[in-house]
Amino acid sequence: MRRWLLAGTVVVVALGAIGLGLLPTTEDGFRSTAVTSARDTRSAVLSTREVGAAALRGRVLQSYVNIAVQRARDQVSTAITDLVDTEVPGPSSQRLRDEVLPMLTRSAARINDVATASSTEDRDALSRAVDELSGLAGELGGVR
Amino acid sequence: MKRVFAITLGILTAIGGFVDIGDLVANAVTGARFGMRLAWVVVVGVIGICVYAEMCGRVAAVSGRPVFDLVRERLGPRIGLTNLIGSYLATLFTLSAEIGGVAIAVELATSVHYLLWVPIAAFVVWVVIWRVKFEMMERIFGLAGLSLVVFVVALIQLAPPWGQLAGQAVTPVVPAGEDWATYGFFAVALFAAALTPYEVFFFSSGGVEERWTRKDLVVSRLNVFIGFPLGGLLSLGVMGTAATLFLPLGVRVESLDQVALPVAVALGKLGLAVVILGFFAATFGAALETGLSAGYTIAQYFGWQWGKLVRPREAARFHTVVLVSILIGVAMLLTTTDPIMITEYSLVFSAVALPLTYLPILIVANDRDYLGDQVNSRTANALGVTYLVIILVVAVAAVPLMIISGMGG
Amino acid sequence: MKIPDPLRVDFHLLDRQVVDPDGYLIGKVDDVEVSVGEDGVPVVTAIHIGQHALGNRIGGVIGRWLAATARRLHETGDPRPLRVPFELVHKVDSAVVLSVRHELMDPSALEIWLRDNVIGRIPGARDAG
Amino acid sequence: MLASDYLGRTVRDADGQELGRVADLIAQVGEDGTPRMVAVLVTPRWRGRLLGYERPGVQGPWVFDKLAGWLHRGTREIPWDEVRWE
Repeated sequence: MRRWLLAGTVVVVALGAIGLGLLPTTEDGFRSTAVTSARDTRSAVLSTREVGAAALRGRVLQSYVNIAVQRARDQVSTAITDLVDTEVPGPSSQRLRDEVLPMLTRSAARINDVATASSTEDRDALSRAVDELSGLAGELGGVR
Repeated sequence: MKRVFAITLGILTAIGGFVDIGDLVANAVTGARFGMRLAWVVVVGVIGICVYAEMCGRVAAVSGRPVFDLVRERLGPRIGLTNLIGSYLATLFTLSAEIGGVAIAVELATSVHYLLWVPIAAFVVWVVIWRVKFEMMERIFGLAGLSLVVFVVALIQLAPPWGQLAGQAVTPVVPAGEDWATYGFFAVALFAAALTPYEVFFFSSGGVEERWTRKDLVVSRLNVFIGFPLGGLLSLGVMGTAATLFLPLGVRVESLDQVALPVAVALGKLGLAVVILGFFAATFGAALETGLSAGYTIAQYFGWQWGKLVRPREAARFHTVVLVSILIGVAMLLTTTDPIMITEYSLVFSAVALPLTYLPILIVANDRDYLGDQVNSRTANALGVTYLVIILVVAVAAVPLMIISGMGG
Repeated sequence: MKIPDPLRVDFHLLDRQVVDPDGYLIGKVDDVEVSVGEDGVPVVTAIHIGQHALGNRIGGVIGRWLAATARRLHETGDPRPLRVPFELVHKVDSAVVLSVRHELMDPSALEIWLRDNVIGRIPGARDAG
Repeated sequence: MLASDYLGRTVRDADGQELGRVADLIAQVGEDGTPRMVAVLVTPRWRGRLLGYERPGVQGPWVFDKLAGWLHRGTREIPWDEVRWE
């Protein structure tokens, strides 16, 4: 008897969870996804900026730079996927998406620049990439 | 003189052996998000592991019984089995996370993807468990783990606003932009990182295996009371560096390379190399301990012959459990689950599994038939009961906090 | 012979570690055999060691599974737990110490199987660590 | 018979009054070293192991002593021949 009760509860909870997942996204839900994506990307951007700045001062091993940049890039691509996969419920969400998505793709590109510049020991490119990352972090911080 | 040397060596090993992937991750992540506002949890956790390990060491030395032996003996076969399943799973998750940590440390030094290193790291871990002598194993990795002192050096070099860090440490409140559930979740993670069950399984089993007697109690206590707090200081160093570099930027720590970044910024390439070595030693040493502990829990519950001092042939069931556990740990990593994620789950599991391993030890430490005149003093009991309450609260809160905060979101 | 008096079967015997005179770990006291003597008073006659006995005590799905795997592993002889007559118990304290060496007793079927088929085949299995 | 056949069973006294569940079997060790059953430890509610606090002279942390005393209240030893197993 107890077992059936337990099994029944599990099924109800599971169905409930699936049902919640199938509900259409609201404007608020979309905004929260966008803000989270921007926040995670900003975190990756700033982290990479620190790595780049340290590389400029010759403080990090190249193997480390490669891995740190790769990890940051993975984070940004997860953020992009999250945003792209979320259904757009209305016009204001569409505007938000058009505002945030390009920032995310630019972030991914600039993060990549750090790895390239560091491996080719191109100091100018590296310092440019670091500056651009600072700018991007500011923009991303403005997403609310 | 020789004795002083042996004691010093033991303490140094305890310091280096204290920090593992759980401490590295939990401290760096909370440092970046909360500054030093959760530092008090590390202090509470370190005192807790001292209380617990001291009792286990005493019980092991006087009665000759390791932790999991007593778990079944006091709680009976059924509750003991529930406990075994919980503790084994917690240890298994930790083992997997540590192997992942070893692989990532090698990745940071070589740029070769960590998943390629996972099977190699696991194989080497197994070979060391299979071949290398207990004492040697403990010493090498404990001492190499000491290189994590570099976090403390880096913190000083970073010249952080000390007043601000101290201010955060003494006003443990939830900062703006974070909620109670997240604060609570990371408090649980930090506490579990300091008070991991496998550390105690390993410590007490090692004591039994090295045939500690009453005479060894002083040394065991010195190791615990000096080694663990200094190990906790390394943890706070990790937290402090993350608080200094990442908190002002609002960067969240999500991978092991970020944990090392403050040291690179402060100390350059050499510092970075030392950190990577420290990561390697700490996670490798902990992988050995968790691998053995996975075997200890099961073998001690069933009463099988276990241990490193007998020929593996004579402890076939024990060595099979160790081998299979390592293979499962590798399989978990090869599903490409993020090792940091596995670490966080392992901490939650550990928190939940802890009370039932702690309770029997507290009871046995009071049993004159087992300990004679070495039973708990009033102070030890006051502390022991206080920590039982804390451990229970943490265990009950762990899963709800994990769900509400979405693993700290 | 050092045995606590009074002896509490559940507290002093059940689930304690059984060791031989050298400290070799033989198993846990998984059950205790009680026989009624000539005068009608039950006496403790033996301890049982083995997953069959443990499984029967635990009961439920897991208990049945434990007992079943233990039975299946027995390729030869009786699929029964190891029975140690109580006369061979030398001491009962934090462990149950026997007065005979473990070589004189039937080893666990699982241990033998794993030794012969898995662990014993790995190089270095004969060296202590 | 096995100890597990006795433990946990509900027993009655000679008048058929329920005594409770069997928590432990108490034996006295004879001169020949054979433990002979003398009493049954019976408890009204607790079903698991008694954690050792039922023995005289065990000092736990104060709270545990009290807690165990409360959980196991009504626990008593009944001489073996006064117990009816059904």
